[in-house]
Amino acid sequence: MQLTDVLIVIAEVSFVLMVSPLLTGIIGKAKAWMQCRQGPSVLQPYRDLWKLMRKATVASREASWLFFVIPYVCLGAMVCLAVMVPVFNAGPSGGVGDMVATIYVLGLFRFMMVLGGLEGGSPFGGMGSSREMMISAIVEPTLLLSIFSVAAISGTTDLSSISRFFAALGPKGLSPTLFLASAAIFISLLAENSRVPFDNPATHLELTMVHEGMLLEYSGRELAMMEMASYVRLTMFMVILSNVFFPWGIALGTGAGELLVGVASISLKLLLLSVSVAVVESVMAKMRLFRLPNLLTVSFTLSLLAVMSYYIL
Amino acid sequence: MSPAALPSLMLSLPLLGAVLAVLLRSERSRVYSYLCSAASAVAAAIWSVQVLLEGTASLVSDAPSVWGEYAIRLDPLGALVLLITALTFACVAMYALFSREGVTARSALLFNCFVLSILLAMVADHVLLLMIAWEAMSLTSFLGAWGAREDEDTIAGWRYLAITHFGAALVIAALAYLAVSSGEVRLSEMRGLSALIGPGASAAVVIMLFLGFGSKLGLLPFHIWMPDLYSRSSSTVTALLSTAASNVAVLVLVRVTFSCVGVEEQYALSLTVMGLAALTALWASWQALVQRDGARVLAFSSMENMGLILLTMGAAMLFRAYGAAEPAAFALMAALFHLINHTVFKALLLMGAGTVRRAAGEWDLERLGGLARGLPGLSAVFLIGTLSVAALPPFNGFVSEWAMFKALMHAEPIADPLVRIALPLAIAVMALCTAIAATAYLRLYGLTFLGRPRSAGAERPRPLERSELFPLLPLALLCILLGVASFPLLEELAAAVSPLVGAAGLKVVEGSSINFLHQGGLDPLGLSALLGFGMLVAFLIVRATGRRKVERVDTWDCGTPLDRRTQYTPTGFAQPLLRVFQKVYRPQIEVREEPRPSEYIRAVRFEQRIPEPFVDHLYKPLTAGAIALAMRVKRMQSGSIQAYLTYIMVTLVVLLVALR
Amino acid sequence: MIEALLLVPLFTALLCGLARSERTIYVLSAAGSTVTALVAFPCCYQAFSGPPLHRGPWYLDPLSALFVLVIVVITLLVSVYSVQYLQHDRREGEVNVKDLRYYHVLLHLFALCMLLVVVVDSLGLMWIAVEGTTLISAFLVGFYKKGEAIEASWKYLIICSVGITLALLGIVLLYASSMAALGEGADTLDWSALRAVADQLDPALVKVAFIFIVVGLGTKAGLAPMHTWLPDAHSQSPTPISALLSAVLLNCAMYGVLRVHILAQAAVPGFSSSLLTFFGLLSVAIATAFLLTSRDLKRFLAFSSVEHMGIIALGFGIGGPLAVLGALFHVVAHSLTKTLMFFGAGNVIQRYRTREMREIKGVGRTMPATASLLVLGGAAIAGSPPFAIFIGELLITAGALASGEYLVAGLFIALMAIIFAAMTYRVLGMVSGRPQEGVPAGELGALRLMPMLVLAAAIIVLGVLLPSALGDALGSVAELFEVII
Amino acid sequence: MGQLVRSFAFQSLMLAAIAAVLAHYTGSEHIYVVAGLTLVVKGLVIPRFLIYSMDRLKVRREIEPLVGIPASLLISGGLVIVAYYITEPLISSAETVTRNCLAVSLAVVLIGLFMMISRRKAMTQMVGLLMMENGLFLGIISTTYGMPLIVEIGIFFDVLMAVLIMGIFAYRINQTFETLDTTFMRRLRG
Repeated sequence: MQLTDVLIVIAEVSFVLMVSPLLTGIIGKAKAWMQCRQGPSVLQPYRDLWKLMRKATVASREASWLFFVIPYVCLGAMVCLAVMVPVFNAGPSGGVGDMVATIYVLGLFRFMMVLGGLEGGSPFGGMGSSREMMISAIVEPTLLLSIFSVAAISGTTDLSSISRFFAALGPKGLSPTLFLASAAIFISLLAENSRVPFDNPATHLELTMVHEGMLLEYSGRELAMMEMASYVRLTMFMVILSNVFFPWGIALGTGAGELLVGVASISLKLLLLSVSVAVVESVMAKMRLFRLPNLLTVSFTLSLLAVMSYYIL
Repeated sequence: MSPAALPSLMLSLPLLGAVLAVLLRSERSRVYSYLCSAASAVAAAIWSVQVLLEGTASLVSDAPSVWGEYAIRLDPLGALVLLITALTFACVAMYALFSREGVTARSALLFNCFVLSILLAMVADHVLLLMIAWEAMSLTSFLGAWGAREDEDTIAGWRYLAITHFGAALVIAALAYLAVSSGEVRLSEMRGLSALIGPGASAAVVIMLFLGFGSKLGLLPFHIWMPDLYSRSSSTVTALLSTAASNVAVLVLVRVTFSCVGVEEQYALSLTVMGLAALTALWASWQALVQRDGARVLAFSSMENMGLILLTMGAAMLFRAYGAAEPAAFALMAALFHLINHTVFKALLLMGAGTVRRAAGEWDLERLGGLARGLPGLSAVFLIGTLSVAALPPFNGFVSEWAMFKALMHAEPIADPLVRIALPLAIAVMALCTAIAATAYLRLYGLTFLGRPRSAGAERPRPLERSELFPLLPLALLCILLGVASFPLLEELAAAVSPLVGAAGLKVVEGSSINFLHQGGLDPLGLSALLGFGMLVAFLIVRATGRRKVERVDTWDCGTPLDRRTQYTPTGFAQPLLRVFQKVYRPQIEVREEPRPSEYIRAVRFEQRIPEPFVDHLYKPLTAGAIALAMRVKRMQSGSIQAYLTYIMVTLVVLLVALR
Repeated sequence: MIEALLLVPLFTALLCGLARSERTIYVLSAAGSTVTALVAFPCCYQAFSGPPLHRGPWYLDPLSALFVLVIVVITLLVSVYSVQYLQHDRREGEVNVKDLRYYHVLLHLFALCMLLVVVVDSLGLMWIAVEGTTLISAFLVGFYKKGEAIEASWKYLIICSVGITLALLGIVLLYASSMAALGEGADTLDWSALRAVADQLDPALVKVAFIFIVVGLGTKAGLAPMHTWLPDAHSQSPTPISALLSAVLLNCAMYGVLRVHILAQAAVPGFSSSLLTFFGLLSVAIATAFLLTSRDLKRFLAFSSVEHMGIIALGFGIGGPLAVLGALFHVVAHSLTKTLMFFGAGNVIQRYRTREMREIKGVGRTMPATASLLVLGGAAIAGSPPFAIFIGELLITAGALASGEYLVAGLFIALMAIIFAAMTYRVLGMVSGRPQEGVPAGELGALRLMPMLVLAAAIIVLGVLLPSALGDALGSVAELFEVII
Repeated sequence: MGQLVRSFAFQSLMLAAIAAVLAHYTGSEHIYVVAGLTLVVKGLVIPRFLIYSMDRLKVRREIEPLVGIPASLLISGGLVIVAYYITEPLISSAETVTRNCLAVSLAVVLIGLFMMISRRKAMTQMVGLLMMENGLFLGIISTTYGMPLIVEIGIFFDVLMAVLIMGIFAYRINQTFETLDTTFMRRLRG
């Protein structure tokens, strides 16, 4: 692993860290426009983070030592994920862990966040945690199956190799398997990042909230870290989606030109994905909690179909 | 030093311990007796290391037996499992001593006997010796678990005894058949008997073995004894039962299936095994989610892990059947690696659970909570165990489960597309199990250690002595160690299992990462380093903003003061998934209107019972039928001497007429 | 030598009859049985190692030697155990000194008859001795002169006499079948002589003869469906006698069957063995049903005796080195284990004053030593390693598999599993829980635990190792069945 | 009841006669001894003993049997046929004199057993057993011209003892249950 690779990886990580709040901002802005509102500035997330970082921490009396460790773990896991996943360069970064491993890193994040929700023993925390676990219980198989289908096509689960494979294959690499899998992963993206129709990040209404409920006891810099971590998680999902299924334009070498193209392409894809998320959020309503499993099952079935279609067709 | 020294030491020390436990009645004698078993564990560990270095060791005792000479044998595969198991033994022995769970002469005696039988079963090469050790294991574990000798304990223990004995009967029949048909009494002498006894017979033998050993692993439908026994017996026994006993079972299963019988061309058999294992794992994870008693959660978690291991083994058989030696070897390696990891974290969790029970005097999740503040050390250690069993990086459970997933992803060598589908299905099942089980573990940890105490016992837990935590620490370290630096173990495992499936030396480690056939690798060390690095980054960023003071206030309560009732209960926590999988659980929910405390408040009583379909629809009808039949037969003993004489006459005449 | 073996019990009986005080009776009986054992061992050793001792009417070959050993050992333990058992009855005022004397006289005459059964050569004399055991033990069964006891002994007397009569007819036919071979007026019923010409016996007669004998002696050996007397007699007789009945007497009857089986195998290969297999399986199956349902402790153990007799018959029926060795081993193992169980039951019953297993709770709390021995014995009798009985059952299963009788093996294993469940359920149920009030705690005396300890040690040792002496002995016995081990 | 015993005595006398005839025919003298023993033991001693104990136990008449008289006659006839059917292949090997004796003896044994089954009183069961023994003896002397003498004597002795002991127990039964009807002794079951 040469110096350039290290530099590229660092660049990727910092890129992700920089961009993630922006994406959330963009989604908010896009939604506002579609609802003919002015909406907050796309930089609002940065401002929130900055404000939170400077505030003092108010913690529950019931909270234990774990409460203060969790934010670091979550943010750390996300940074680790940013390293594992190739962002704009399908370089050597994949060596650390393959696509299956990324699922587990996401799992670590979720596990810790849910434990945090249980700290303090507030009813909201418990509610958010239990609902989150219900969603994830079905999302995880979906993700793994989609990965399996992709791995079956490309013959590997190493992310950068997958990107290389599809990038080299170009548009003729598109197969029904791929579409089904990507659809499944898109739904899981909405579910995992607690967007409408699974969750409404905008409200603190207890009937609807999942993600906010878990963060309710956090404040100050801990809250900032958790929020940041969830921003990064959204970004990484988008990155995985785009780089695995439509990796065109990703830099295969380390030439400056390639890298620029890569950055541009990934930014474009991220923008598109955020807008599409915004579209989904504004055309759909939040679902009732116990109708969520149906949607999740749909995504699970999609991923299963993806695998089957590969073997049968 | 003679080659027989270590093994004989390993086997004789527990005997000595047992004798000490019987002879010396004093309190101190227990110390010596537990030290004996710990020492024998150390001897076992040294021996297995020696075997790993110098190759298979085999000893034949001249003690006369009914059937040839007894022989013990330790091959590298056994040595690897034995090594970890022995380390666990040492910790459990220490735990039994420090936790004062095993201070009675009876428990010390039984502990030593149990250890002896497990060690013997693990190294037994002689069929008869294996059977004896195996059954002695069930017997001693039952007696050890049968602590208070109340009637409920007896029923729980009796279920265990009866079911495992039924399993043992199957095992005995299968092994006896192998022995008589091959004319060999030593497992190591039996090689690829399927050629000799034909595919049908070998399939039958393998199925019998799976069911037989499965009865100890909790394979459906033999699992019904597990939860009750685990919740009723001391964690010393369950720690050994769920780790060491399972190891023996899987080890022997692997040896016999792949080496003694050999499973070429057994497609249907492999698929059957996979299906059974998958059902077991699913059922276990579902049940683990809704248990109120931590020990029961852990019981089902053992069942789930064993299900996953057997599932991977089944996949290995499938690969073998299609002649894909290397994927088979990889799958087998993954399964055994998970077995080893399971040993470590399950022992850790069970002993931690026992400690919690003693500290809080409660083990009903509905009455626990908030222990992390009272017992920070225990909560940290238990968290490590929980993360490992939930297969989260960077702990050992994660690595082995990753390997199992990877093992299931090699569908190419399988020709028949319909059979191929089995693998993605297996992956789906495994993923579902993992997710649900993770929820169950999270529920276990979160509602035990976090939140607000739900009972007085949890409010003020008895402070632990350092010695009580000490036995758990080595296991916690092992969890991390096997997670980040498992290459030597993996390479040894790969080398050990390759010959079983006829693969030339399997290569699993590439550079710094576990990588098989260049299909995407995992660098556990790098990954954990990255995690650490990420946390460091976060920490630095935060530090950069200068330190802020932390203010402690009440939990936000929307204005109504919270008490121990106003938080999510374990039942409530499991409710959403319960609703999702309602078809599986079929919970019997009863909501009763209670007298109103005031006319503004409605009081409602909510009761939920999760039925046990296997007990209600399988075991109860069976026993009832058997008893009814027996009652019919019983009428023949009517008490009338004339009737009795009639039996004689009829028998005589019928025989004479029929056989003249 | 053999005469001595027979005379010692006789004299013991006489002396017991003449003795005045309780003490002397106990001492005499214990001493007598000890001497018998001491006399027996060298004879048996000789028989095992060398050619059969054949002097006058006596004939001691390895098979008889094996049974002699069983008889003397069990009798010794029983006479030791009886001491404090009867003392307890004395304290309860159930028996007086006269009964005591009567008991010991009969006990030793009983032992004498059983020894006679196995050491005589002539099948006719053997028959007489068997009938003798019935007549003597009938009094022992009716020892407590209560209604049930008398009912039991009447049934025992009638059913067994009928069986024995049929057996005699069988012997007669056997004799008839030998006349052609031995020539007119050879005038001998000696087994050794018949064995010499076994292959020339008239097949048709031998068949019928064996049917009569297996039904007749099978009645006494407790093979279903002729076993009906057995639970009654076992449950009513004094517990040490129950032990003697089920551990030794049944074996003696089985011994007779085996003698004829050996001849029949030579004359009509396969006929007798298939009959034995049939009766064996039938006995095990029927015993299973009763083990699942019976509630009286001693009847429960009696049915387990039926089961084990069935297993032994099954083993000999299957034949082949493994199964025959297993059956022989099982004879020894069953005698030891069943005696242990009956001793334990005796302690429990005298302590709780009831035989209803549902009323016996918490033995673990009242009499811990007995309880642990009971649990061990229960596990052993249910056929779990590392106890002797398991070895026998395993070898028989292996033998069945080796001779390709998979159906038999499967049935056998299934029944064994059920029996294990039933057995452990009952025993554990008695040991666990809390005793109802009014049951005093504490053991009933060292002399009642000592024999049990000996037996427990023996079955564990036999379960793990096979002492080479016993191994050779069993081997030399097995040679009689034309199997070389 | 007494008639039953008398018929048994008569049967024994017949048996003794057959034995004598056989002894004369074969000229083997120890069958004479057997004949004598039969005459004495079974023809005189045992019937006497039975009558005596019946007087002591005040057993006059057999209450009606479990199986009615005509039915028992039919069954007995059937048993005879069965006996012939069974022994048919065996008789070929025997000699002319004893051609039917084996079948008859087997029939007597079976009928004796059936009598024990079909009657209630303890005494009747004893008599049934004795009848079985008679059948047995017929078998012995007819097929084998007598077993070794020692065995024969032993058997006689045993029979005598058996009868005595059964008498004792019958006495005890009568004391305990105030009846000799064995169908009342059904406390031990299951």
